Amino acid sequence: MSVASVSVQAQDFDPAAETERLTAGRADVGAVVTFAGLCRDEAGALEVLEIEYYPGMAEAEIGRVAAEAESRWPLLGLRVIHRHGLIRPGERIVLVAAASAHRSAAFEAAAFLMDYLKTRAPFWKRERRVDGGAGGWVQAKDTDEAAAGRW
Amino acid sequence: MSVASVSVQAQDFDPAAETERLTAGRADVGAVVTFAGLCRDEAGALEVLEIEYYPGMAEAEIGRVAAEAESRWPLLGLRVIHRHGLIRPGERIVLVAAASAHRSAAFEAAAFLMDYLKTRAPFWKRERRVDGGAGGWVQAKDTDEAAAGRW
Amino acid sequence: MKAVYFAWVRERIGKPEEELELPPEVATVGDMMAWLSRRDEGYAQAFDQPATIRAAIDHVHARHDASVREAREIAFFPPMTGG
Amino acid sequence: MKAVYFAWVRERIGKPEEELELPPEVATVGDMMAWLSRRDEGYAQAFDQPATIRAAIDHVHARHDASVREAREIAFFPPMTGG
Repeated sequence: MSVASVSVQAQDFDPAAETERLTAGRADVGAVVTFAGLCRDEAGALEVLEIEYYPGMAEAEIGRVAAEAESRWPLLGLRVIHRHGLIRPGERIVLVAAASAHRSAAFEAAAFLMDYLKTRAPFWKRERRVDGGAGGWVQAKDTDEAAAGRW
Repeated sequence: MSVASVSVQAQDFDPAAETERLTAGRADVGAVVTFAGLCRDEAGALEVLEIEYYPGMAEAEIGRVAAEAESRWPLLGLRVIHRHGLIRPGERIVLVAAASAHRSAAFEAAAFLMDYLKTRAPFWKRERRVDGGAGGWVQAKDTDEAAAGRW
Repeated sequence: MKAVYFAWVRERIGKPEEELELPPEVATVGDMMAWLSRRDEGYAQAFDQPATIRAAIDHVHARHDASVREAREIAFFPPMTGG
Repeated sequence: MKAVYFAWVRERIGKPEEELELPPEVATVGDMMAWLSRRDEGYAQAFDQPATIRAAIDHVHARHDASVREAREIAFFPPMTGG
């Protein structure tokens, strides 16, 4: 049975509550690794980030990546949340929390999830600049492809 | 200037508040990786874990490991907490939270810190068993030495 | 079948989705991009560097040589930038 | 100088710390372990597998060939199991 839970949503989330839920009422979890991805202000230049996504596929694709993580590492819990819509500097964009008996599984699964989210989950970021400049669509980075390639 | 903060303490801590503190009032952080190490109940066999430590050296050694992490990765914040004393199943033992602009630095620094804490920080765990059995001192694992050796 | 477009592919084409009847000679994702890019200037711009465009068939990533014959929904979009 | 002991090294020796006057022939951490293990059965047990014992001089990890001449505090303990 899958231990993964995936949400794609506009609203913010509470990383503490999400992480807590992975360990509540159990004592077989020895390690929880939580990744929070935040919106940077690009040295004051960014007004807001617009995140477009593919409804239906986004949830399905993250679910497939989560299932792959579960097949590779002995996870006791896995939570993934990705936001869409308007996100301001300092706000949270993405959460991955992985729970396992020993630390290496949680660390590796969380890093794997993030590398795969970056390159496989159908989300696209557009920047709106403080100076009114177009900013435009964020370009995909070769380093993200390389990071995903290592798994 | 160091961005690291290290505590060795008997009392519990609040991972959410500690993580929050790394990002409060700033928008240059793009990634926060938080590791929480918890006390497992060993399938119901463990009553309580006793953690002995070397006062003075524990803080100093974690500080040296934190400084090495800062020299290797461009960190914007780093928080390490290690508890000592009596810890019951399900309770938190250790926290490492690393903040950076991009995710790889935060992931790698947090994993590095944990591998080094395991093999270099002067703490010793002893198990007290539910059945009254000695349990005794936890043995160091070769896999932990190997994990530290990869850095 | 339904075609859906995202990000700057959507902007260049000028609509988020449409119903299409594919001619019999359009067998693959790659064929479909070539066929679409002959429709008008917007489509041509959207697909002017076909190698950069990603596709999905029924919510699953698909290579350019994947068959479109059984597809209910085909999506075209730039490389993803989530996470 | 002060010697401090932790975990089962402390238990076998039977005390957490003590003040010691090292004889001149004790130059290194390794010498000191050999010298201590001749004191009584508890010390002998604590150091019966010297290769497994870790040491620190003034709060810094020290190898067995490190000099103890300038040390103010020397610690002996089993491999660490924190984290």
